[in-house]
Amino acid sequence: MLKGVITVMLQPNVLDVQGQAVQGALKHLGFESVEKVRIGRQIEMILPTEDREAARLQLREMAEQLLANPVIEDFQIDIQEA
Amino acid sequence: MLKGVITVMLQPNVLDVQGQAVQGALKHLGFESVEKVRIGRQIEMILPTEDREAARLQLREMAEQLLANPVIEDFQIDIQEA
Amino acid sequence: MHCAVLVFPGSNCDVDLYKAILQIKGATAEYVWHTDTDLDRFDVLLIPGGFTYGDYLRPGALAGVSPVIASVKKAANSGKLVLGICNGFQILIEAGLLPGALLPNQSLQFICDVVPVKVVQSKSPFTSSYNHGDLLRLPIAHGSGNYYCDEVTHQELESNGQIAFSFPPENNPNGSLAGITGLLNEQRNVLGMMPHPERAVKQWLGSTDGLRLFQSMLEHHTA
Amino acid sequence: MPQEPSPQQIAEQTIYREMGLNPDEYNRIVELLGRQPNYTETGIFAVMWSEHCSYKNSKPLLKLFPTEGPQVLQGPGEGAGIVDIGDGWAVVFKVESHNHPTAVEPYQGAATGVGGILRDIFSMGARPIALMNSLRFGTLDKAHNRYLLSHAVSGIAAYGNCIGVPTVGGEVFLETCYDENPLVNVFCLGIVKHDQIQHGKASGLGNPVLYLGNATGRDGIHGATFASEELSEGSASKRPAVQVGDPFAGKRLLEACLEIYQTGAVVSVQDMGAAGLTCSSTEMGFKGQTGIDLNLDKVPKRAESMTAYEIMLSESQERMLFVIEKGRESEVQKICDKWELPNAIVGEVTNNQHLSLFQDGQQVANLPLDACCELTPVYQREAHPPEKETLPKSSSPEKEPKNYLEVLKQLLVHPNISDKSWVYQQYDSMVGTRTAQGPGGDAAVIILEECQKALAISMDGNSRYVVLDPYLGGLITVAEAARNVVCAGARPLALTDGLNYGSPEKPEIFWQMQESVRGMAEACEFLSLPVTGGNVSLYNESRGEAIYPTPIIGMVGLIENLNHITPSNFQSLGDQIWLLGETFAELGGSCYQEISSGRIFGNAPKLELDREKNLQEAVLVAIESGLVSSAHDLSLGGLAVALVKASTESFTASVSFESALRADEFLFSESQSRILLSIPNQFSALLQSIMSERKIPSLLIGEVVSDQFRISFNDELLIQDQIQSLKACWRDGFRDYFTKT
Ligand SMILES: Nc1ncnc2c1ncn2[C@@H]1O[C@H](COP(=O)(O)OP(=O)(O)O)[C@@H](O)[C@H]1O
Ligand SMILES: [Mg+2]
Repeated sequence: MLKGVITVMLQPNVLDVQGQAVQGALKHLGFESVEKVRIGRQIEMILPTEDREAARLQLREMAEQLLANPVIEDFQIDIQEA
Repeated sequence: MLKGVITVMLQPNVLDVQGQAVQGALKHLGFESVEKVRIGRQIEMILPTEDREAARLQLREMAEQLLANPVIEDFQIDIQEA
Repeated sequence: MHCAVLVFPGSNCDVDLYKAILQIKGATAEYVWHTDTDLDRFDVLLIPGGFTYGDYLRPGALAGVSPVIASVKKAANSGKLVLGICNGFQILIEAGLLPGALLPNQSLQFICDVVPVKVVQSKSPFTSSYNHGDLLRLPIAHGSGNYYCDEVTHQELESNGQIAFSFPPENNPNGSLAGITGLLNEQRNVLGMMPHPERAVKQWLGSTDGLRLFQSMLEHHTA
Repeated sequence: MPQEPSPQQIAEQTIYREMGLNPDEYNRIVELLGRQPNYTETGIFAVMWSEHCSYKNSKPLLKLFPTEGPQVLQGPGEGAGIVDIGDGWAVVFKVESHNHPTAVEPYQGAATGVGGILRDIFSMGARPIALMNSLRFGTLDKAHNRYLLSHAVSGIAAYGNCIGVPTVGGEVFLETCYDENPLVNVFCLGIVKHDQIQHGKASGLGNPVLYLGNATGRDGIHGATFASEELSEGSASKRPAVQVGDPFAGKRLLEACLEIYQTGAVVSVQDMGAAGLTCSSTEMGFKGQTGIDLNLDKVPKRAESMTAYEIMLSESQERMLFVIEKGRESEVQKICDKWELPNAIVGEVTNNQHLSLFQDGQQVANLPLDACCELTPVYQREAHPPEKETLPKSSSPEKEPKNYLEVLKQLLVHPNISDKSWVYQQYDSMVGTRTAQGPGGDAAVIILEECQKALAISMDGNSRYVVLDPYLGGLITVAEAARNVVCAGARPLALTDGLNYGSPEKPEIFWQMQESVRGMAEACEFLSLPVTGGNVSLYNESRGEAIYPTPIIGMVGLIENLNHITPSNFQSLGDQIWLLGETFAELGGSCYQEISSGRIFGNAPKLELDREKNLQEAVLVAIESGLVSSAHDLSLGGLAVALVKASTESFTASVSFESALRADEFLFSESQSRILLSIPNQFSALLQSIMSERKIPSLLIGEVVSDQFRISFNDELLIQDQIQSLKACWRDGFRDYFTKT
């Protein structure tokens, strides 16, 4: 069994309103030096296979078809032992 | 400069309503073998320091004070070269 | 004009839309459950607002990959009218029937209000009963209605006349690019919009400005 | 996995205490059972005998409320009360509190409160059509209070918006006494045809018990007992008690239930709220005078190896329990599957008056239902008034203010008076297209096209008056709620209440409860308003300090003719403005007292029930005769504030008064039984005769003008300003705390 992790982040040129708000709040809390806060999603799942290549392919398809929105988001795939 | 990454996931015993719905949709799309889908947040930021230990400490404080909700969430910290 | 009101798990403006359609003489409506993929008997497809699949992942994303959407795409390609309101707009965008993306509101809060909305394109099957520049009063109620697209797409939308509605610059409640809040496809038979015309169909609801949108569709159909 | 303590260990090590039972209660349980209960059984008793389920501290007081009337189809006892509105239709409504969960996790705490009250309504067969909420938080200068409030509001919004039931009104009041112990009371109203009303009486030997909804996890275990305990530092360690709301499942559950009712196969239904499977199964069996066997192996579960105790006490959200007619299982389960909801037959109806639980082929609990539901302890707590402080003789400040415009502005920006649109714009108040008046007026107005009528609903409570004088405060709470729906043109029909207090074990607190309930009950009796249900939340204390006694009313009024719907804002230039009722120098507990003295003291404003009743009747007659353009209740901040609130950007007031009172007393007094009307000129004589017939003091005080707001007092111009600038103060006072900090 493998654990697939897909990390979805907004593309660099898309304004990250949420990231901005969090950055403001962090500065307010005294973390003044923090810059470029960006917020994304992490999707984890268990895949009942040992074949890492097959898993990677599947995860890529899932990301492209559903988990990331190609208009505004990029994604990264990571595979670990479950 | 360092890049701090905080990954916030729901605690394992807390119902992940998003994960459930996404798992359903993935199965509909033909990814039938997928299990235990969980969805979390990833927060990235740039810290203007080279001191990894100081950065880790700061990130932990940020997570505890704002970025994660200790009542229902756990977090993980990762530090990379920016 | 026989209209399908598509119902997904989590749709919640389906009844409002259905009732609004029945106010138009000459229009009939029928609810269609999302697993029903045979849409041939309908002249018009309506995707109501709500929180399909709880808006989990991204608003409209999970509904955007559901089986009925393939039939909606086919119908759209064949020239049938397709209207998505609010969550329906989000679904059309996620399904790729309209360009761009709908991001969280700039305030990061859900906004419910009645706001001025400008008619930018009156030459379409949905907007022909309005005049270019009309300022309508329409309800909005959404958390992710902040329209975004890249510069190139924006240019295309402008030059093709695909922008149907916009918020006036001094009153842009959600931060949408150029105030865009209603969008046509190139053929102008698909419209997505964040404001709720179906909530502006009775005097006591505060506005009747939404009625003319449905009337336009009827006129287009009977023409 | 650790072993559960044995019955003997539970007794010897007084483990029942951790569950919230005291030794007397435990001994009584042993006596009722004739043996020591096992762990699961002890847990079941602990929740069934908690205040939340048994009302053991409040039962004697709740008896004071009138609960009957020709309009009442269902009084207290079921999920929610039901009131007839004619033409075969009825309304179902109730208040529920989620105070303690909100203190621990404001977003989920408030969201699950909304989910819970919705299930209470649709478990009666009704479709929910409106939500309201009443919020009490600490003052906004503290960041933690802003955090709690903003997250609670987001949680309420998230649930209500997603499930598609409009939130049409509510109230927010900020006071230091709620700092660590915020109150979230939510109200829901639904409509149902008489012949579709459902109930929770399990009957029919052998009928199957159907579980429907999200799978059971280890959520909220201890929830019901937790709600009945004082918040302490230790509360943080009980944090697994937090449940997560799933409005998407809630929406599917709602639609599935309504579709299942249509089959006619439902014998009984109850939602799984506090104490989940325990409360729903025991109550259904008890009310039906039957019995229930449950096979816990069949319960859909989210977590592995759950114990019987955990399954029975879980408070996982979005679950319902049905008894259906034998033989119709597949018909009903097909609907459950359509809505993609977990469902299973988990047991059957018996006739042994017991709840029996089975797991792995063994009986793991067997309890007589009457012991769980009826033979619960009842406490007659000791009550006595607190010692009186010595107070200044007068409730008015010593000196009159120099600049009245400044005082008025201070009041308008005060977060308790200022515009709450920052809150309610986050709520979808229009979905369902029934909302004729949403948040922003005295009461919300909902149109029922199915019978060409409308409802006016309002939530109200002013704990300042109650803390100063619990009895009087109780009277005022009911009277003001009724007055609010009257202003919208409705005849008050019935009400539900949310009673929020500190620990009943303290005599001063129990005295507050007793006196305020007595006041409310008396007002209900006098105004012929039955109480059809409500909620009690006790132990609202932190660090030993109780909140102000905070009874909240959810009032429902009926508008038979849609033409009588009346707005609270001025409608046309030149309309006359009338002040009905009498103004006294009553500043005790007022907002003006707070800003001028920094605290509240003295007497609450007095209330005479017969005057109140006459006033409400007179205003209704005026409205129903078509005389009234707008009607606005006078409340916080008194007359001057009401005049600004009744104004719009284009219509405002130019008024003048003569009075023997000091100007500040007259303008800012919070005297009760007063209403501001605007009417077209030509109706002046008619209005006067309606008022004098009922001996209502009525005063023509000025007219609706544009632009300049003006108040003259004894021939002196006291206040003059652009209405736009006053409105701006009012609009920003509350909002600024969230957008500028
Ligand atoms: N928590 C809330 N939820 C929804 N609406 C609210 C809430 N708080 C206040 N409102 C709305 O704001 C309006 C003003 O409320 P309030 O300040 O009590 O004024 P009034 O004294 O005129 O009733 C009311 O219509 C009420 O419904
Ligand atoms: Mg009020």
